[in-house]
Amino acid sequence: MAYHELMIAGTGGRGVLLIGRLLARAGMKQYEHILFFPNYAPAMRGGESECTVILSDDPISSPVMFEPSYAIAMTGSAMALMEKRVKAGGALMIDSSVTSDKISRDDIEAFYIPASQKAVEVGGGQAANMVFLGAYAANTGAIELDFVEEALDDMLQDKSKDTILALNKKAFRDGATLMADYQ
Amino acid sequence: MAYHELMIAGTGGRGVLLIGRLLARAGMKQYEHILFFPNYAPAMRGGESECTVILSDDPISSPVMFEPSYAIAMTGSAMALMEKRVKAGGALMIDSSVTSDKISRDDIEAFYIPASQKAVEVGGGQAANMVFLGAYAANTGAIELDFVEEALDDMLQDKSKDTILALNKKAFRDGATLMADYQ
Amino acid sequence: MEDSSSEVKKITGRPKLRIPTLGMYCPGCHYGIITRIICEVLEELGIEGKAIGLAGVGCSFGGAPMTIDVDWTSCPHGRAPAMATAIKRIYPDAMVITVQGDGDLGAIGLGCFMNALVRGEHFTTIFLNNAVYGTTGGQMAPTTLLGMKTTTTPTGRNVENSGYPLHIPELAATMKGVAYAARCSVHTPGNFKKAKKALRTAFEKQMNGIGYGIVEFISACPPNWGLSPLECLDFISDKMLEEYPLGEFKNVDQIG
Amino acid sequence: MEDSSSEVKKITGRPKLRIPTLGMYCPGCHYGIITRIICEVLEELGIEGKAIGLAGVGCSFGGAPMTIDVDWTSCPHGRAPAMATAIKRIYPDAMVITVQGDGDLGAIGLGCFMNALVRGEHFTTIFLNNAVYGTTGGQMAPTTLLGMKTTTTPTGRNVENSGYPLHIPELAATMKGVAYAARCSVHTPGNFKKAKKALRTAFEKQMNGIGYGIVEFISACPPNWGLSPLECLDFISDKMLEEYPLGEFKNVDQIG
Amino acid sequence: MPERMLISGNNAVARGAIQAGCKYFFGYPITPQSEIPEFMSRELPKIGGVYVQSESESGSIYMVYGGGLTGKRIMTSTSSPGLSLMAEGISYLAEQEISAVIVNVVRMGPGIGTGGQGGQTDYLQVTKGCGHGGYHAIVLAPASCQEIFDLMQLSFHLADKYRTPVMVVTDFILGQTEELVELRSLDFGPLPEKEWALVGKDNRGGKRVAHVAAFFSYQGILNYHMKQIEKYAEIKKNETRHETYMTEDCDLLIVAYGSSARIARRAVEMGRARGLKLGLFRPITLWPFPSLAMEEESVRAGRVLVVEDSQGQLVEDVEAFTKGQVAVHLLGMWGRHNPGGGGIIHPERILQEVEKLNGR
Amino acid sequence: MPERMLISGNNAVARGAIQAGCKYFFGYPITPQSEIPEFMSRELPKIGGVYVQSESESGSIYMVYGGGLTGKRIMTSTSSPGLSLMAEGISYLAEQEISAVIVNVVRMGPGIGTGGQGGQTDYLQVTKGCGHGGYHAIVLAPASCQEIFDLMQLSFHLADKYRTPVMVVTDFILGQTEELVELRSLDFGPLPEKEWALVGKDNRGGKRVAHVAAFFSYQGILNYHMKQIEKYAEIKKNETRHETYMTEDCDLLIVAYGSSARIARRAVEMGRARGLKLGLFRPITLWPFPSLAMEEESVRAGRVLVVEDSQGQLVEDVEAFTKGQVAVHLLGMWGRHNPGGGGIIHPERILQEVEKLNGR
Amino acid sequence: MPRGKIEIIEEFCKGCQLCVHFCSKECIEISRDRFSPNGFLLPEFVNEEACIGCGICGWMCPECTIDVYRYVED
Amino acid sequence: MPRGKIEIIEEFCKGCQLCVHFCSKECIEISRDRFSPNGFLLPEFVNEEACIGCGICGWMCPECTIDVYRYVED
Ligand SMILES: Cc1ncc(C[n+]2csc(CCOP(=O)(O)OP(=O)(O)O)c2C)c(N)n1
Ligand SMILES: Cc1ncc(C[n+]2csc(CCOP(=O)(O)OP(=O)(O)O)c2C)c(N)n1
Ligand code: SF4
Ligand code: SF4
Ligand code: SF4
Ligand code: SF4
Repeated sequence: MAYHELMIAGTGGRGVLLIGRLLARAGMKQYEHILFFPNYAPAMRGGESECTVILSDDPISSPVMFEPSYAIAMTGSAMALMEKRVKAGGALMIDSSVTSDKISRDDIEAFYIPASQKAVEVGGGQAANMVFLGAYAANTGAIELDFVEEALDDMLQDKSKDTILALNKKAFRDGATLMADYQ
Repeated sequence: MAYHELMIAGTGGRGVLLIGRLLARAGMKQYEHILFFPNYAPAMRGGESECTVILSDDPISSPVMFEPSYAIAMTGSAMALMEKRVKAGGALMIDSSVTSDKISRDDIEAFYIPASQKAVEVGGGQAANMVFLGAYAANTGAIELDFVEEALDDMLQDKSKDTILALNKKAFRDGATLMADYQ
Repeated sequence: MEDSSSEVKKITGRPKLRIPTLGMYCPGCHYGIITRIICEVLEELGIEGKAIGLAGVGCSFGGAPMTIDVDWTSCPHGRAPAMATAIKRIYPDAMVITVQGDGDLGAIGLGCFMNALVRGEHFTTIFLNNAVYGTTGGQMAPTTLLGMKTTTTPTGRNVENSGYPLHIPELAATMKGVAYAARCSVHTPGNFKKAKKALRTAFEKQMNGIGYGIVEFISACPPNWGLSPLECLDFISDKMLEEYPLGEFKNVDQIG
Repeated sequence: MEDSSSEVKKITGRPKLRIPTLGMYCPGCHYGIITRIICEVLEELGIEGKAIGLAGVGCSFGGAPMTIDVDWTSCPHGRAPAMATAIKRIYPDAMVITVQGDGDLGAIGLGCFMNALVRGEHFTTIFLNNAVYGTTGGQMAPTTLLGMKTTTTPTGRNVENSGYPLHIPELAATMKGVAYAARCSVHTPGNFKKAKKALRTAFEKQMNGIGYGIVEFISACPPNWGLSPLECLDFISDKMLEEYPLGEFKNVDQIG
Repeated sequence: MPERMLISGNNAVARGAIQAGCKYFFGYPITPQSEIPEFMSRELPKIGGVYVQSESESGSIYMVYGGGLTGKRIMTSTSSPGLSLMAEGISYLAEQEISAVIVNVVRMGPGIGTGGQGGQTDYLQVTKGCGHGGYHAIVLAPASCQEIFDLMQLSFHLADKYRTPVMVVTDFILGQTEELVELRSLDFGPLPEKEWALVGKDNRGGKRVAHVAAFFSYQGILNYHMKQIEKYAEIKKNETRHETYMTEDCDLLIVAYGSSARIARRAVEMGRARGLKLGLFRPITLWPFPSLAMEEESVRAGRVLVVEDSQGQLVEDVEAFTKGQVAVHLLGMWGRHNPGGGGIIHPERILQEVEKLNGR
Repeated sequence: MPERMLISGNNAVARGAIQAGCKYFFGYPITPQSEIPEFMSRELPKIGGVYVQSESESGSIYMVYGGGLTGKRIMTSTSSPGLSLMAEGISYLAEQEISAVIVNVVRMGPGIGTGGQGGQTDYLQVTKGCGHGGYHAIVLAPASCQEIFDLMQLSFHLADKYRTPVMVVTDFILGQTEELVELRSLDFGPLPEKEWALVGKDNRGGKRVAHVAAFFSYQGILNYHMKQIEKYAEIKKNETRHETYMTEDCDLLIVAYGSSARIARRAVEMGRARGLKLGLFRPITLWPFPSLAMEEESVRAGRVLVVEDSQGQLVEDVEAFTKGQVAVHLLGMWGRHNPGGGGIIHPERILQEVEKLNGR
Repeated sequence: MPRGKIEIIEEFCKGCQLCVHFCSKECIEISRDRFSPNGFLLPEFVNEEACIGCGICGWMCPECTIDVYRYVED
Repeated sequence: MPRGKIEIIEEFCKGCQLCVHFCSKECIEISRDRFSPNGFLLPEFVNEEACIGCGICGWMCPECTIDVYRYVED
């Protein structure tokens, strides 16, 4: 039975929750059960922010998990945190343009993606999150790329300008490509 | 051991609590233990109002009693109420100038005192309560008349005009006399 | 002297809406007179059937509902404006009327009141100013006069400890959402008539969908002022009206 | 170009009282600029040692105490004035300062605030008007502009549902107990200077025992306005200042 | 077959209420429930309803009081500190027997607490009298977005049926979690007319109603309370609800409600996979509490582990209701994963505790 | 030998507080406790203290919060609905560990209640969390004017010793009753310095203090709660208080607090005179509750009769703490003498109940 | 000069004397010996001749317990 | 014309660009590739020649994270 779990961590305002929500929406097209749990920091803005996405064909009992099998860390501190939590045999994706640190565990896979850098090239520093999502999709095959773009349309169409939408899609696709030729 | 209990009932604003408090103050000069409990009606003014006074040489455990051995009823409704509660063998004092009703119980003594009328004669309709207190003191000997007048001075001296004070004392003494020649 | 059989015309008596029962107020309390005014104005405007009254905590808590024959609820202390807000929003055609004392509206309820004005609610407030907390035995109210002795200002209210007397209709008049704000009194037959007119105008602002209206009534509280009902009348003309001028502070046919 | 060894004089930098830590505010939030002003004025008046700050619930709840190096407490939502009252009454020589947002002071705290003014308390209030509830994600505040979209006015604030924007210093100016009431902004260097002067005057009213003072700061909230920090500057000059004129509404040396 | 939608628990609160015919919402923003007023401010005007943003939670509850008197279905939602500000109002609602629904999306308390974090620290407050006077309100504790949607509909029915305030208690986790919800409409049967509603005399054939405290006559008080005591007995008899999972053969009964019950359920699954005989007892009504059912299940299992994300509040009731017949253990908030992005009791942690109790 | 004075319970509250060195009072009028603010408004200015009449009970509690932060001894008093309005504030006091004394002269509730009448309907509220977050406050329940005067002094000591809000609970009967009180001054020993008090940096050698919620870091929350849990354990160990009367040989234990305990004591006297083996257990601290002592005494007696002027609140704890080992009976508010001037449970009525239990 | 008369429904009277005060014709006096059931001294309509039925005592009575009539001139 | 220079303490910078905006001499620009640890693009002091040390960028920086100096003429 198909099952994917992903934890995304970073600081508020960077779009951590947005891509989580996006992945969940896209997942509806492909899975029987979906769970999205955003766990953001207290009052303070720019604080730590993380979310969990579970895509599954079986019912999902707990909304929270201690050890995800896959995680994305959008900041240096998030990386330190997630390195401690990812299940052995799992994977961790890191923004190499905001931190040069490397993880020390060798029982999990690590992907160093210059997400922020790529986003700036695409034309919007804020789209780093989409780069990650693209990379994740490409790496795990957990979700059809088209489903994500459709979900993006549903979520943002009336909210934001087409340019923004296009930019996000490009960042997403580039993320996928980044992953494709990752070594 | 000396022990006296008195319950006074009437409507708010007629001075029910004042004479209870006064008797308690006076009692300090004559008894080891004193208890005064004013039980007045909810929010609404001019509602039912009653109080209990206990003068005793032994410690007093309960502040409330169901059946007083002596009661004063300053209104018609209070009379109806108190008739039900006075202990057999006890006494009930009634304002004959506000009600012409008589009680039906014969296992308690009843004193019909034209308190309000007397008060008006003395010059203040509001002093009916003092007439009652005088009558009670004279009837039971529970308290020295002088102690009551001293207590009255302590309580009212700086609060009210001498004329009021004098008027109250006169009402008190007249009440005592009323009782003396009561048949 | 004509024999009593000769024809007579009734000039006045108990208003139709004044429930025949012993009022809950103290002897000489002006709330009873204000009760009459409310009854008469409701009758004259023919709106008693649409009226929903809300009584604040104070002597009018039971006093108003028990004596005025329209729909009523009493309210938690100071909260009538919030309750009135909901009722008026749900039934825009109802005549929603709050009756609040100066402690109820001016102290604990000041925020609830001001926020209703900020939101621009469309009900009518009858504000009873007797310069004290009556029900609880005469403690200081925000409206207590400077120098006035109460059970919590034993040496008289002073600015250092308690600030200045609160002027509610003047304050209300500064708020954009308010259509009518006035102060009146009932301590003379002449003022009685003016008071009726003021209340009538306030009700009309609501009836015509113009906006919020408030009428303050200066009112005697004999037991807590420590004065006889008659002495209270002088206290009002000599002291209260000096601090609290009578009149209209706002009267517009279009808010904003 | 001279070699860097040549002598330099420091023009400005982090104020002494500004704790060297990452501020808790969003990028471009003016609260950071206002924080600087508070620090500088406290330093210039030399009163930081007597200062006791009270931060309302809002972005300054942690933001102010965590960045300004004087005694602080944060307060329950809207209640800073009551807490300040007690502190000032107990320590009349302390410099008691409340920092409150427009939801904190203008909505839930309006009653607490108004009652402090009625009592004529002697502290100073820094009132932050960003026209929204920032912390909770941009809901309507009493200060939200008419037509302004927020998360609880999705089609823009309108008078029917939410009344008119609340003008706090103007309101405060009508209260006898108030010595100083002004509105300023920090969206240009020129206004930055004026704002400092206003705050200084307000503090002096307390120092000299004259009375209560309040300074409103118009402040940008980029994430909740949905604008970039730079776009916010235009929004302030074009929209905010239209509804909220800058200036002093009261400045007296003797209350009453 | 009704539509399935991916919505958060907070969203399910609002949609469930509207499904139940609630058109009037009075509320104030507070994390982690602000999505509820935000949703209502968008949707209610579209269906001819009213959204009023109160000036505070006290404003909300008194608006609910006034709104309830009109006989319409009305509600508010808030989080812990906001609920405290409603204490007096809720007590009045109970006294005056006003039908109203109050949602508490609990945040970690006391004091300012933390909106952005889980916590179940209001059990005592919601079940034992956040207001004065010893009244009771029905308290429902759903554990999934679907159940939130369903119980919201039930809550309005119970409020009308018993003329009482009803509280629905969720928390940060349940409020923020998004799941697929079937937007089904539930029917709980007919209800009495509300002839007590304030609608103006004209709409009642000239007869007026006046809601004044019952408390002006002494007798009034006693009659009032005797009536309440009967009513509470009725509610206990009819409305006590709970759910069990794998309790038949369990030798350790986990008792938990709300989000903790969700997490505990996962722990039971994981434990069973390891051959541990775990079962779950989940109270759905916190008041009335399913005490008898819980006592039974506890005695059968022989051991109880209470899991609650708090200092230990539910556990007091569990001890009281099991009357010392079984050992009652507690995994409280110290079971949270800390430090880090968590502040949450994870299923893994519950299993650790079980292993400890099993002496392994 | 200190002066003996005939004063009411409300008066004893105020005099006891001043005796304890309290010079700052923040309060709002409400029957049946208005004599307390009235006395304070007269007396505090004479001793250089401050009386502030707040705009409401919420105003009072936040003033108490601010006042407590100065390190001075401060207090407020109110009655039931007023206490509800303090719910949020009290929760904050507990969170921020502010020393403060809150007196609740209970009035019959819920809702508006009746100021002019007895009632003990706030037991649940004062002991179980009138505010959010599951904090605890020490709750003292005196039963005579003398004990009120003495416990007021103790309350300030405990508030300082444990940095916690302390509640003193009386009611209409105790507040209004006037008895002879010995104005003695009690010494409970030394207390820690309050270096956390807000006095301005200058008065602390330039070092500042900042009281901001512990809750900005996740770890902060856990540390905070662990500390509280320890503190509560300490308080339970050291401060649990109760009184027994004629329990040695009793075959029926009456459990009651406050005014009901006074009335029950009279019933015990009258009963003993008739040869009935009655005893009285009176909790003096309602939190922490003297559960072990009560369990012991109950088991010894074999039967328990709870007397409380409410719908039955204390009885829930008595049942919980006696763990089903003995039969627990209740004489609640239905035992009141009604109709008439009463609304009071009289000693005679308690004896009737006893006779009934004895099957006579 | 119109002529009138009043009727005082005594059971609701609280003896506040406002009617006595506001009657410009001094038609009403407080009794020296008649009490209401609550012990208030009752007002009495002692001067019918002078009464002009102006209605003022009726309006100003807080208890709304005075009926005022005017004789119809014919 | 006075001359000045600034130092940006980058760890506290949130990339709001107010300094860039308020510098009338266009001395500050946002980098295209240098990020703060939280992923904000950093401002850079690119035009020292033009800087007059007016202090405005310093005052207007919400993070108080710019030190402004002026060269002392000798
Ligand atoms: C929450 C709460 N606080 C206090 C009280 C007690 N209380 C009853 S009436 C009242 C004051 C009323 O004064 P005001 O509003 O001036 O009305 P008045 O009695 O003078 O008519 C107070 C404080 C209450 N009932 N509820
Ligand atoms: C009693 C209570 N209600 C609601 C909240 C949630 N809350 C936190 S901040 C805030 C609004 C703050 O807005 P504002 O005062 O404008 O300050 P800003 O965040 O804009 O700086 C609210 C409603 C709370 N903490 N406590
Ligand atoms: S207390 Fe005052 S306000 Fe209340 S009824 Fe009596 S006179 Fe009227
Ligand atoms: S939310 Fe708005 S007010 Fe709060 S820190 Fe961010 S920008 Fe500033
Ligand atoms: S005015 Fe009315 S209440 Fe007062 S004395 Fe005259 S009749 Fe009686
Ligand atoms: S103003 Fe300050 S925070 Fe903003 S970009 Fe410039 S240096 Fe960074």
